[in-house]
Amino acid sequence: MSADAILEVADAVKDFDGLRAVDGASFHVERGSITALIGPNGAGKTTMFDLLSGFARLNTGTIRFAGRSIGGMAPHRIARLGLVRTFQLTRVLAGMSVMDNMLLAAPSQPGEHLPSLILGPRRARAAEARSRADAQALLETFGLRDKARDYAGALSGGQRKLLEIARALMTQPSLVLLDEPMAGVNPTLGRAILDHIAALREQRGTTFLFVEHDMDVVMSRADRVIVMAQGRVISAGTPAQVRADPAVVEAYLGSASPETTA
Amino acid sequence: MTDTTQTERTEARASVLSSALAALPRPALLLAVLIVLLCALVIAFGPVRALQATVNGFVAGSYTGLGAIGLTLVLGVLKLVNFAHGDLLVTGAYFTILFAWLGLPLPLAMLTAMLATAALALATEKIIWQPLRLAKAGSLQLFLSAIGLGLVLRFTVQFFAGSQVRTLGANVVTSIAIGPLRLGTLQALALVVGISAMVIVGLVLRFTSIGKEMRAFADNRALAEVSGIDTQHIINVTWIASGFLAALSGILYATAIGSFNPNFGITLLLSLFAATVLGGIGNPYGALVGGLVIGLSQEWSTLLFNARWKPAVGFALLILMLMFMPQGIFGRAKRRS
Amino acid sequence: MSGQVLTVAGLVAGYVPQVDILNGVAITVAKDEIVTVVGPNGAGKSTLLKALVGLVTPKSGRIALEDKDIAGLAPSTIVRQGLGYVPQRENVFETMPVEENLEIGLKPRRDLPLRLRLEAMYALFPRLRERRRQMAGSLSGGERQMLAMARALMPQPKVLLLDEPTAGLAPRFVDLMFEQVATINRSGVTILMVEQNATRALAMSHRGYVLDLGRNAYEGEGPALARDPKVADLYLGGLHG
Amino acid sequence: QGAGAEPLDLKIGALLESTGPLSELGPPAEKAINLSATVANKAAKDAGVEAKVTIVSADSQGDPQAALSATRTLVDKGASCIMGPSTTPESISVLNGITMQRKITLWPLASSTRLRTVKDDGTIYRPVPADDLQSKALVKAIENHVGKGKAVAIIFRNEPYGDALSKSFTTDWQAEGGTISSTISFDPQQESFDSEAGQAVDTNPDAYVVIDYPETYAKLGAALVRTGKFDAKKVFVADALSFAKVPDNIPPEALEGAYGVAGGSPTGTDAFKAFNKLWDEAGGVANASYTANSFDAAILCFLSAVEAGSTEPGAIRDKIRSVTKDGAPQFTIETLADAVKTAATGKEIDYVGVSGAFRFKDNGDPSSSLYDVFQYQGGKQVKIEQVNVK
Amino acid sequence: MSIDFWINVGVLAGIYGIFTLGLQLNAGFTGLLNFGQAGFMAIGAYTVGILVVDRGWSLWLALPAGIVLAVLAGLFVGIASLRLRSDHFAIATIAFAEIVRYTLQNAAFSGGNQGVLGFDAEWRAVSDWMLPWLATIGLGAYTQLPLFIVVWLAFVALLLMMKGLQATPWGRVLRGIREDEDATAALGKDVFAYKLQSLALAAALAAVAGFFVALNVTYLYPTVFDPTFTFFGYALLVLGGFASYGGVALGSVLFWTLLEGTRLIETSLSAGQQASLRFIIVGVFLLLISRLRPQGLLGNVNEMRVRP
Ligand SMILES: Nc1ncnc2c1ncn2[C@@H]1O[C@H](COP(=O)(O)OP(=O)(O)OP(=O)(O)O)[C@@H](O)[C@H]1O
Ligand SMILES: Nc1ncnc2c1ncn2[C@@H]1O[C@H](COP(=O)(O)OP(=O)(O)OP(=O)(O)O)[C@@H](O)[C@H]1O
Ligand SMILES: [Mg+2]
Ligand SMILES: [Mg+2]
Repeated sequence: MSADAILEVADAVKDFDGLRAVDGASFHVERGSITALIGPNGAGKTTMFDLLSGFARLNTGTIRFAGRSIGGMAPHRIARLGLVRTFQLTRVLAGMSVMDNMLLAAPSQPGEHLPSLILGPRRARAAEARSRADAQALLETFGLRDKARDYAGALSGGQRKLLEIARALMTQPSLVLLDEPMAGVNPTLGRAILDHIAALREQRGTTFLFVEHDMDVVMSRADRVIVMAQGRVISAGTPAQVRADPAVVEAYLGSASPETTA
Repeated sequence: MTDTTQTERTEARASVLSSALAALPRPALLLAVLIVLLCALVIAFGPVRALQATVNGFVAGSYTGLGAIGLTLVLGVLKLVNFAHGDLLVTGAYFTILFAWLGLPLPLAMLTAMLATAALALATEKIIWQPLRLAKAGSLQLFLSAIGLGLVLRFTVQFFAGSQVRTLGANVVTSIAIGPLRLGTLQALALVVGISAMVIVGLVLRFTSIGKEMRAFADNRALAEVSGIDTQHIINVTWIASGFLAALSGILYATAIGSFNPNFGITLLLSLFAATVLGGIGNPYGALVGGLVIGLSQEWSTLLFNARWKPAVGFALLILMLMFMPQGIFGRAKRRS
Repeated sequence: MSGQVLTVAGLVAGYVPQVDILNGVAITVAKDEIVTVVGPNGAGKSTLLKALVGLVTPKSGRIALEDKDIAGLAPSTIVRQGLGYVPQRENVFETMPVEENLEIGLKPRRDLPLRLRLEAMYALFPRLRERRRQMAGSLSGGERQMLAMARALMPQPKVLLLDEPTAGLAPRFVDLMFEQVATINRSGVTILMVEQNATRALAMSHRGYVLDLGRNAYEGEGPALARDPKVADLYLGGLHG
Repeated sequence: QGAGAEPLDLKIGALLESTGPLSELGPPAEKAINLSATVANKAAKDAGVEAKVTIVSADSQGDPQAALSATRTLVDKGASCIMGPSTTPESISVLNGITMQRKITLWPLASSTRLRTVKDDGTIYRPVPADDLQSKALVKAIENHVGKGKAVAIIFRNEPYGDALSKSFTTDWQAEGGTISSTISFDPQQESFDSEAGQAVDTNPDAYVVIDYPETYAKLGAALVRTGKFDAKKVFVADALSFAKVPDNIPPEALEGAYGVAGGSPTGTDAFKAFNKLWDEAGGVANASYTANSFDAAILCFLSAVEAGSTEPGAIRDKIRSVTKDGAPQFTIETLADAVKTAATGKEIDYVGVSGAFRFKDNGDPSSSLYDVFQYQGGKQVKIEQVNVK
Repeated sequence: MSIDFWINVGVLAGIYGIFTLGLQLNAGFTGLLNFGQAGFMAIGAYTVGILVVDRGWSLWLALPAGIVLAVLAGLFVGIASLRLRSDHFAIATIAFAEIVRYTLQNAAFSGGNQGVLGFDAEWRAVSDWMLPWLATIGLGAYTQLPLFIVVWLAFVALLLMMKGLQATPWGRVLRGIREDEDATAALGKDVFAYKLQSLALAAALAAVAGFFVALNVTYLYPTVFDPTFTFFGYALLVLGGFASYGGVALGSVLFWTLLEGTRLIETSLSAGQQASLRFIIVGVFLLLISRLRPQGLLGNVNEMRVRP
């Protein structure tokens, strides 16, 4: 496989009582790329994210992230390695403020561990101040600045999605899995967020793998596109290559290929 | 590195085993385990002792299971940890005493008591639960109110009836002989009524329109509401059913056990909850099966240990079962994402 | 006012007493119209729909369904008067199989034959027929969205309120969904829909409203509104193509 | 000192298990103590002694912690003696927490020998015999009616009372050459006891010793009968199952023909009959075990106060042995007015209670070694013989 | 009524307060429905009793040992059952506490049905040392006052400690777990480790409460530690307010004032009826309070409303 792959999935299989949701999928994601994962509804994209992030166990197959095998690893350990996901059906921490949602995601806060909290309360406070500034900036980008003190449970559907993405970015991951980040997000704000993502990739080299059904976004923003259908990867390549792949048109794009919508 | 592959390997082994086990539905698995245990006990202690303990386990389990059906309904549909449920059982039994004292013949007194308890349960909805629901009270808040209601019910009964032991006067000493085994006549009745109640409630939930509406309500209230379900009606029906079942089991308990005082509900409550949770909240089959499992494990344990350890063994088994069946007997795993 | 199926005037509503989310929203939907509401996240679009269906109680203002005042009625009552609603989130009964979800959907109309309605829905979304015994909670995002839509369509409502019906749908289903909306509309169902896929939604709508900060910001004929450069820039992510 | 100086206004505290796991004990104990006040007040009036008894009561909830609070309210209400509670844990916490400091006599119905290991400063008086005496009486009764060296099954309620008594019985019985075929203890909170009953009858013992409260024996007894292999005539019950008439919640088959022992040799005495008559006339709850003991304890407190001419707890405590004086003129419930008259003059008396004569040892335990062996015949307690244990 | 009586109420309020701090940490801030708190308390108290009486340890050495054992029990229970669903966890912990109680009642090492007695001499010495000192300010007559003082000093100190801890990033992780443990795990937090810490800390608090229970009743007996203790704990937790440590203090004082204060109601009813009436009144009060303030006295009503 490509030497520069941050993520490599080989022959992943996942069954749910008799139903094969992921059926021997293999693909890789290049470091520093923005890669789209597309496919019809029920293709197994979210299930694939579950496998990558440790929320579901592979039946067979392997997953390597940054050179390490992460199949069967607990979600928090995978997250600590720098692979962070968002959820398609948003999961904000409803009874906490938006700001606390963000601060919780801050990486390496020494105050989260009792011994270092007791030994070095100063360091915890310093880290807290830094995270707060970061969080503030992210919330600004995501149009949630005014909501920082509100309970996350009082956010609108789209705002939840935004918080979810912002929170994932807050962890300073090396690979982010975004599950339909634009669904339900206002297009104007969506563009700003996509710009932010592109900038992060430039500045920090963050890799993005995102599931998205909006073909305009996929075609204009992704470096590579991976197409899943019925649990398998049926095509992968540049947006142009994929769009031209008859299998993809047949299985997924149908009449909705971007040419006809634009 | 090595430790990752290590985990993967154990992972793989575990998944072979668990997928083999998962191929069997959990209730069948449970049944298989119980039968194996029974066989072991028959070999170790002889058929008579082992089977008699099994019969006793069924009886104990039916008391618990029957009591738990009403509880599981309220817990499942209304998400309310009804700490007062045991006291509804008590109320049912004492209503019977009251109506018999007022001159009704015993069977009629029992029926009236069940209706009265159902009405009382409905009244608690109007007076207590409805306002709390409107205030969006959380489940622990409801729990506090249930504790309060339980106190009010139990001690109102005690206020009027006293705390001395009462009896409904049924003959509790007759028994049916099945070969060398003995089963109390009234205990047999409890068993039959318990199983019938479970089946009826189960069928109603599964197939009738009101049953489906109840499950829909349990799943998502707002969505049920916008699907045109008269949610208040569902709530009322749930309370009526729960009150009726509570009284039924309270009366049966009082009759078959023969003597009781206003404490019997609160003493029973822990096992009712245990059965409810073990069987899977909201599932009437689960309540009865949960009760039977607890009953069997306790009675079987008397073959092995002094009977004073019976409750402890029951609880220990409960923990073990929960560890091995984290979804409960009839529960289902939820999608995590 | 006659001819208006849905009239909202001066609607003020919110979730907690201190904060109003809607500050005097006014919209009308005429019979057989498709009306789309767009706006930034948190503008109050979902809240508006919730107020219409009775899940949020209005503090003041008028909501009329065919001249009958429905403000303050219980959701189940409103729904039985012919309003269908697809929520944005938590829109299926997760612990029930697909088919039972649909069955529950038929509650407001006991006069319709279940079999026929189920068949109609399965014809509309064949994917659901495949999954009819599956628990709705384990469906994929898109399957879920189809089920939510189908559930609301079961009782053949007079007016259908859709909160982001195409979110999470694959392009082919987005098309299908919009086609369905048009078809349903042609069969005599009035439609009020909230969409972030705004350009396309407005393109197929008779009229549209832009909601911002709980107030009407713009309104107009659907396609024209989508072409309005100010609206497009502020709310629709700029003009495409 | 004594007579006539000032009218006595004696408050007797009743620490009752009105609620909680033992709440079936509350109503009979309450009635017994109330009866004692009625009887005492009438006697004082008949004797022309200005003394009045009022009962103040509080709910111990069967719980050591609540018993402390309850006792404090009794103290605040001016109680000079405290009747009850029924269990050892409650007694210990009340004793250490309150009564010892205030020198208020505590009259617990708990029979555990554990109470003896507490330093009580002379404030504990037990109106019931401790377990070690009773177990010897049970041994004698079984030897007399079943025979020596036989196999006995012990069934006891898993509580301090049952636990301690079963242990001392086991020791005593085995010391006499008997065997124990099985020892079954059961948790009172369970709903059915069929397995326990089955185990007891399975060993086919020559006799059963049942140490239980009526509330649980109603269930256990039914289960024993249901086994079809049970013979109530082999049963020997301890004092908690001693009542003049078998309560109607206990199936008759479970006790008919059963034997039992009662300390102080009360059954069959005139006082015993008079008390039972009084009880029935008063209406209300049925008679139960230990009611006579509670009644007597309250009368003793009253007589001591009359003797002391004071309601001061310490003064009362000092007079308890003067109203149970061996050799002094004897009085019973029927001659209580005379007892009051005599006590008011400061003379020593010997009150022979409904539950028998009282001889208190230094540790406040009764030293009486006389026991009645009774049998339930036609649902009634019938005295068969008297045994003397050492 | 007398000061003695109210001192006793205060002692109980303090003890239950300490006990409930642990429940608040678990249920209110971690989302763990720990219903086995009474079991941890029993382990703490019995460890002390047994070490002092049977092994001749000094009380002051036995106290930390009691805490250590309770914490170990907390870790054990946690490892066995923290992976269970919340309702199953609740039942499993109750079961654990009942197993502890039945073991203490039936085993020989714990004195069984006869309990443990005579472990409090060293405490009495302290108490007797404090009394003359209290007498100088005119409070020497109240023998329970030293216990009251010590209990409340401990309670306030622990309450402040818990409040302080909760305000840290550590406390925030716990709240994250309470809201959604999967989402928190997805952010890289070791949910299991945090739950274990929460449970172990609660067990330690339970042990401290257990010490004071033991000193108050001067006797260790299994039924003192029955599940009712935990239910009362939850009752006063909710009364005071979910997710509020201040609420625990307020709730405990209110609850015990209510429960014990009702003893003072005088009627001409029989003792049995009077006792029943008392609990009817308590029950009605609980119903009224939760109706009038469903979020509890110091609970946050907005936080309650956003919960699904
Ligand atoms: N726990 C489960 N039990 C049964 N079936 C499941 C479960 N989880 C997922 N599935 C099924 O697996 C298939 C793949 O689901 P998945 O959510 O991965 O699809 P997806 O590609 O993300 O689709 P979408 O674009 O609609 O979100 C679906 O058909 C779904 O119904
Ligand atoms: N349950 C709630 N409690 C309190 N405030 C809420 C609640 N739900 C939504 N809000 C607030 O009301 C405002 C409007 O929310 P609404 O859901 O109507 O927005 P929306 O226009 O549908 O946005 P989106 O496009 O993101 O779905 C938002 O600011 C949100 O924070
Ligand atoms: Mg998906
Ligand atoms: Mg919305």
